[in-house]
Amino acid sequence: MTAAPLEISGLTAGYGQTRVLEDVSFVAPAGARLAVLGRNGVGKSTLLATIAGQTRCHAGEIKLGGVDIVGRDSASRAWLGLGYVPQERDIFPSLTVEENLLVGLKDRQRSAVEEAYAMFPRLKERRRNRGNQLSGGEQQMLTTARTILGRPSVLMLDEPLEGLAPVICDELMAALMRLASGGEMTILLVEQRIRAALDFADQVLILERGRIAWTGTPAALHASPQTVERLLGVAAMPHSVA
Amino acid sequence: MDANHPANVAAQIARPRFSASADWIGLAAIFASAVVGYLLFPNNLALLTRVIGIVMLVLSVDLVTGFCGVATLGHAALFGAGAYAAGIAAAHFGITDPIAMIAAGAAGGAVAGLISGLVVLRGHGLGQLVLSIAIVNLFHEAANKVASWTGGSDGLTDIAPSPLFGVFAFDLWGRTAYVLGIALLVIVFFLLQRLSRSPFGMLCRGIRQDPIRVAAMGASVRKTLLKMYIISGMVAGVGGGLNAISTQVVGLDSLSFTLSAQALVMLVLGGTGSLYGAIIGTVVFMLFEDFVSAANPFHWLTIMGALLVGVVLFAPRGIFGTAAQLFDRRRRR
Amino acid sequence: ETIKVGVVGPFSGPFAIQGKNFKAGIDAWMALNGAKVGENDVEIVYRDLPAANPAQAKALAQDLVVKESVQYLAGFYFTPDAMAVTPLLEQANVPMVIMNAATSAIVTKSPLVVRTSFTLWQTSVPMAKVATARGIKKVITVVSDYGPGVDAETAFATTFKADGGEIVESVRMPLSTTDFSPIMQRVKDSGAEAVFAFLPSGPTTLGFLKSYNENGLKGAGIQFLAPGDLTQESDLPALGDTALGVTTTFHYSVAHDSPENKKFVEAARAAIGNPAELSFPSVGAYDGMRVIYKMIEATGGKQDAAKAVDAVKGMAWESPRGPVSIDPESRHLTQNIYLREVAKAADGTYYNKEIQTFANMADPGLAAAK
Amino acid sequence: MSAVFEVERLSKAFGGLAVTQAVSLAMAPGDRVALIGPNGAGKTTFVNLVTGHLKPDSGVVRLAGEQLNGMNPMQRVQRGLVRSFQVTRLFPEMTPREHLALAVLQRQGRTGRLFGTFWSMPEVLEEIEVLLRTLGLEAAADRKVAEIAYGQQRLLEIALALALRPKVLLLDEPAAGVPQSETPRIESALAGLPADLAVLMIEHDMDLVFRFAKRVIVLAAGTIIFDGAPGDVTKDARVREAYLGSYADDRSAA
Amino acid sequence: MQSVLSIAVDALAYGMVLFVISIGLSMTMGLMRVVNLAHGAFAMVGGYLASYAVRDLGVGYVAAVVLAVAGTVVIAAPIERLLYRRIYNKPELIQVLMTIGITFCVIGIANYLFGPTLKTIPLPEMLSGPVDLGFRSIAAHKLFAIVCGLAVAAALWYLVERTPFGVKLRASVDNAPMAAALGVRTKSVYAASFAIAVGLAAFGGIVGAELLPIEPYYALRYMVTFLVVVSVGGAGSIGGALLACLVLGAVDTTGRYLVPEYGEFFFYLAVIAIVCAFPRGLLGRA
Ligand SMILES: Nc1ncnc2c1ncn2[C@@H]1O[C@H](COP(=O)(O)OP(=O)(O)OP(=O)(O)O)[C@@H](O)[C@H]1O
Ligand SMILES: Nc1ncnc2c1ncn2[C@@H]1O[C@H](COP(=O)(O)OP(=O)(O)OP(=O)(O)O)[C@@H](O)[C@H]1O
Ligand SMILES: [Mg+2]
Ligand SMILES: [Mg+2]
Repeated sequence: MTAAPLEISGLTAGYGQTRVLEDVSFVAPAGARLAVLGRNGVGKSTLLATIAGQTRCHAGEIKLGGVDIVGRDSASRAWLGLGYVPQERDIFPSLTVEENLLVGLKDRQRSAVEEAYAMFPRLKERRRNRGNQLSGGEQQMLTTARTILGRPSVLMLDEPLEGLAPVICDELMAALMRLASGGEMTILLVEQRIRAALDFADQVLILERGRIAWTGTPAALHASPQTVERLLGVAAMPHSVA
Repeated sequence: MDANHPANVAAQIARPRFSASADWIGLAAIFASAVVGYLLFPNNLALLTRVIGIVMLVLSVDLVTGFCGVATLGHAALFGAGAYAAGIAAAHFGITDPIAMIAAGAAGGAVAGLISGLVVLRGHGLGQLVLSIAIVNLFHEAANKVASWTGGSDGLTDIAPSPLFGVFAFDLWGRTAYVLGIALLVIVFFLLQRLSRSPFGMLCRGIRQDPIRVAAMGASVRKTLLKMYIISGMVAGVGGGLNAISTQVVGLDSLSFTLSAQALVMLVLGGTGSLYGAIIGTVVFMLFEDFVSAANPFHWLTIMGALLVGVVLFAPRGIFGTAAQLFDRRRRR
Repeated sequence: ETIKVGVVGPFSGPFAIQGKNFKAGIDAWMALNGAKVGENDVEIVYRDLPAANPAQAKALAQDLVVKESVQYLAGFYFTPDAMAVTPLLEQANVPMVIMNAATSAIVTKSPLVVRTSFTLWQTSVPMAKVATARGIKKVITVVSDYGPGVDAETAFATTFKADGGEIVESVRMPLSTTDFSPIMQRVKDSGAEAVFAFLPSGPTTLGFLKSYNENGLKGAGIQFLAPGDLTQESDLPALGDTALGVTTTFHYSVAHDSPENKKFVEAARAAIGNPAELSFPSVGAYDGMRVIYKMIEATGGKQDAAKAVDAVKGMAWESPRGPVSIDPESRHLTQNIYLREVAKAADGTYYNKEIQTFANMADPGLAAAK
Repeated sequence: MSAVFEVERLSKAFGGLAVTQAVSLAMAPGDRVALIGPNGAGKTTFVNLVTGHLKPDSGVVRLAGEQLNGMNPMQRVQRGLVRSFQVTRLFPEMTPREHLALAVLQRQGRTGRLFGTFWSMPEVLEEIEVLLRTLGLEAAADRKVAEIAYGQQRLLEIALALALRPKVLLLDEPAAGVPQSETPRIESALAGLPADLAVLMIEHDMDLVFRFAKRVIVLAAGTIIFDGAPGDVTKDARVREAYLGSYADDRSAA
Repeated sequence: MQSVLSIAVDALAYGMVLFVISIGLSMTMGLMRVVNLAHGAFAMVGGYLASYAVRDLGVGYVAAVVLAVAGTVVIAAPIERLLYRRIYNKPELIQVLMTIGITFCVIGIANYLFGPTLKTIPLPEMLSGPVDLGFRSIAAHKLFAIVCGLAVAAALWYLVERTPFGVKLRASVDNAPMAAALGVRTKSVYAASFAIAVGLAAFGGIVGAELLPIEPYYALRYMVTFLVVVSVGGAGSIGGALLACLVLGAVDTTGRYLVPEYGEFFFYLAVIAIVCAFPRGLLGRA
């Protein structure tokens, strides 16, 4: 059997002396759609950043397609198939939209940027604008599209819906769903909009003060409002359309 | 209800890390090192007095660079203006009372600070740096041109300060100048400590971190910085005045780009944004320079360079900044 | 007993070559005359002052006097540095021997100052005489805009005008000038027959002389007159053919033909290491040491500045540069000034060939100041 | 109706792109307006034009009858027009308490003082405390902003705006990045705003918009395509197509 | 009229020499965001190597230029690896401290190895004579500098704006962690562009040696001028640097011709005027 795209075990990480993540372990099988939820500041972003190699990992193992990547730098992790969309809209402000996309291509043909334009037509209109001239939502589209262009096997998104218009949210979630359902891509989604996240995910992981406090399916979570109340602090689960 | 009474609220909030006692400890430390310097190196007082003068310059750079984030390679303009103001007062107007000369220096520095500020604050980032270079070079040229007032490149001589309080003469051993310098330093330091805690100081630190945010709070970035520039000019001017008194000559070098650059290097060496950093950086740089250049007058520059590189590698926040960080870390454990 | 002599000069920095020459001159003297005067050992304490910085000069001098207990101060390449130290001398009871700083007024600042170098008046005035003698009527002066440059300009212009010449224009250029083409253009447009120039020796002289050639001034027959700083021996290898034929007036050429100089050059070249680096500050230092030795001898090693200075007033000797004497009144050196021309020696090196002598020049600058 | 805030035919183009096209609106004290619209519709640009961070090509902005054109952002803030930023702009090395102290002191015109500290000003400390409590920032009050979670930074951003006690408050996506569990805090903070304050909020979180706004303005491609009651906005075909998408269905279904 | 033309020619030549030397600095400061005060030191190293190659090894001029540029890059590579790599993305003032330290060391070493005297780079026959322009003659090496300047400008522009390498470089500078997360090997990109910048410095040092002669203090003496030119143009902008060099060259040359005693004043007043009018430099990136 081939190794799972992403396997985390005993991960402990943080900033300087302070520990943010404690002993986090989980496995994401191929084509999985994993939603990571949790209250403000529990370490969701830190989890993704550590996997991406941007925050120091104190202990534990991160395996990407069976390869331990803890000692590697971010660039090699990217070439091994990891894609990361950070929370803070890290576009390249002085590059044009098109150049921003080119950076994400890795060694793909230049013409592949059309895929990004197909996903977000808005970007095509603004292709010659510099990153810092984009609206907040356009920047969000750009970061997401740029990473997807690199065809990662594991795609991690940190609040990709922030600042996007509802229509665009729908389209983005649909596009992500398509990517995952092909089985080529495993998606790890951190999202504040619980409903959107649950509609999308096939597995849910809830963090509480740096530890995994709950795992299960969206359906199981729907069935347990007290878990939601306790771990996510949302009184009533907004109901799903699905 | 009672808990919400202003006085009670204030009492409930833990005061921050700093406290008045730390300030006093700092002042006492300066005073103590001054006494130690006097006792250990009674024959080096001229050098030590010069160090004090430059400390004022570096403190003044710290005010605009460390606190406000305005990079400058032209701060000697303020220092030199102070030195020339004090020197000209003595040489051309017969104002030889040392205290009056210091006052003239502070005033000269403040005016130069105002002029520099008006120009430098029009730029951003690198532009600022270049404007400051332009200013100091213009000052330098101007001083060179009006040789009848400044002595041009031969230097302004005939500065003969009268005894301090009519009693203590400025002699060969430089004791009077040293004591005067220490007294001035302690006063200036005390005032600057206050300043850095004050609402104004806080606003300045805010400007360094994000001027747009400061403007969005309704505060005027330009006015604030200009005010700081004037204060900074006074501090540098006091240093320049002290220098004029203790050496009794003012040369064009006191208005030079080189001195400006050195001052910045000393500041970064010690650690920006902290008054202690400015003092430590200057003292370390100048004493080290004096030591190695006496030990090997021919090749000391290489050693000096290695020191700077070493500091960046091993103490990237400057000597004081890094020490403070280590201390902080240890205490937190 | 050991008698210490404190020497302040530029031993690092852009002027390090001049400091090196100080040291070579001193070393040469000690090599030829020993490190002992009578019973007393002489020890030199060097202090580096890379650029003009009076405050630091004073701090260094104080440090030398108070901590190192030197009995003599010497060296001083730049005028402001020397000026800053003069107020100390009396109280410190220390004479000061100036080995280079070239502004006339220094000796008036304290009776304890003796100079064994030269002044710009001394070297520039003869050039005006040369110009008049060559039948030149119109001269443009081009000098660096700082003390020595202004001195050179004034000295030349005063003398030249007194002799009936005309200064068509006086150009002062910033010290930082690197591109001299526009200045040469101006010289050309001025209609002068000759240009009198002064720049501090160093990197810019190369560009200046090159511009003079490249802009066709040489070709147009505009003569080039300058004090010897422009063709300092240490710059000649770099100047190369550019400088060939340039005439300057100066107090010392390394190629001066005398047994005294041969002896000196040999010793000084050994001291400096690279023979091409030897030039005029070394001779000021060498003669300065002679004066200091005489002072030590006269005081028997006791610290007595006034007596020491008195002892050398009127002192005369054969220096490597030629016969010299110390003027008892001004304590400045009376010496020969030579008109020289840059020539190429048989071995391919360049040197300043002396072609005319102005004997026994005192400092005209002091006279002019009165 | 006396408008505290009026915008008349405000226009701005970047190169060839007309981002704001003759936008006019008026707000009365106490208004609660949401400005929504597709990404890139020109909402942030509109705020920037109003606050003086961008210079309009034409048009007039008035605050309490006073024309603001030509004033810089600082002067506008001093007159009571305060904004929050879409991407947080804070002082990374200062604590939330210091941020608020600065804002409060600035409002009181005391930031020019060279001596004394806010720690010895009980009334300032108390005001800060109240603000911190309102937004649930007490725990983070004395940590450097660089070290607190993004969501808390967003809350501080709002607290700062409140500390200036504005007449008109412009909030650019105040809830973006704030977890749903925390949005009630923002809502309660907004609900607790002085009744005479006029608030314009840009937000993509429709739940928040509908709970907060008494009036919704929809901007698309630089022009206002809808201005009316929240109840009507989901019924507008253009708005549904350009912006709301499935949300409108949800809501009508609910 | 004659002299106006003549001044114009001088101004152009001077400006282009400045440009050739400064453009590498514009690249490090604007694109790599490193305030590299050691730029002059590398230019000087290039000059020394070229001088050594021509005078002591007897190599031809062109070969010497190639050797010297390559040699400087080789010398700089370990410095980049050990020292510069620690200061990318650090605060500017830290960069200033480090690069001034490096400059001091280079000066000290050059002084020790080559002595404090001037070093010239003998020009080949073709470049050493004057060239007649009709209304006046100009030194051939100045024309050469003009040509070199234009060639460098064009090549660099193409590299930065039109090639994938340029995009990666600019991305790494804007946001290194993010670029790395997208698979850009930022360290290699930085090393390569640093090598290019150093090579340009060395090349400029050699080509400009006629105007700015090589000696140990070269490294500091002209640094201010380079810094001014780069900032007035707008760091990182090739066109800006070119424009700045031409404008400042013209101001400087004209001032020096008309009112030499106030030459400095005009130069710095022009700098102040330009920076006040264009706070981010003539063509600066925001
Ligand atoms: N650079 C940093 N240095 C120190 N501490 C940090 C840093 N960044 C984050 N933290 C701390 O780490 C903890 C987790 O932060 P993280 O950003 O991972 O939370 P999060 O779950 O993503 O929260 P949010 O929902 O607000 O985005 C927080 O308590 C935060 O204060
Ligand atoms: N300086 C600029 N130069 C050129 N175009 C710009 C500039 N600033 C903004 N734009 C463009 O103007 C349009 C409007 O931007 P704005 O930021 O106002 O959008 P927005 O409505 O706030 O969108 P979002 O909801 O995504 O934040 C965008 O398409 C943007 O690319
Ligand atoms: Mg997060
Ligand atoms: Mg927006």
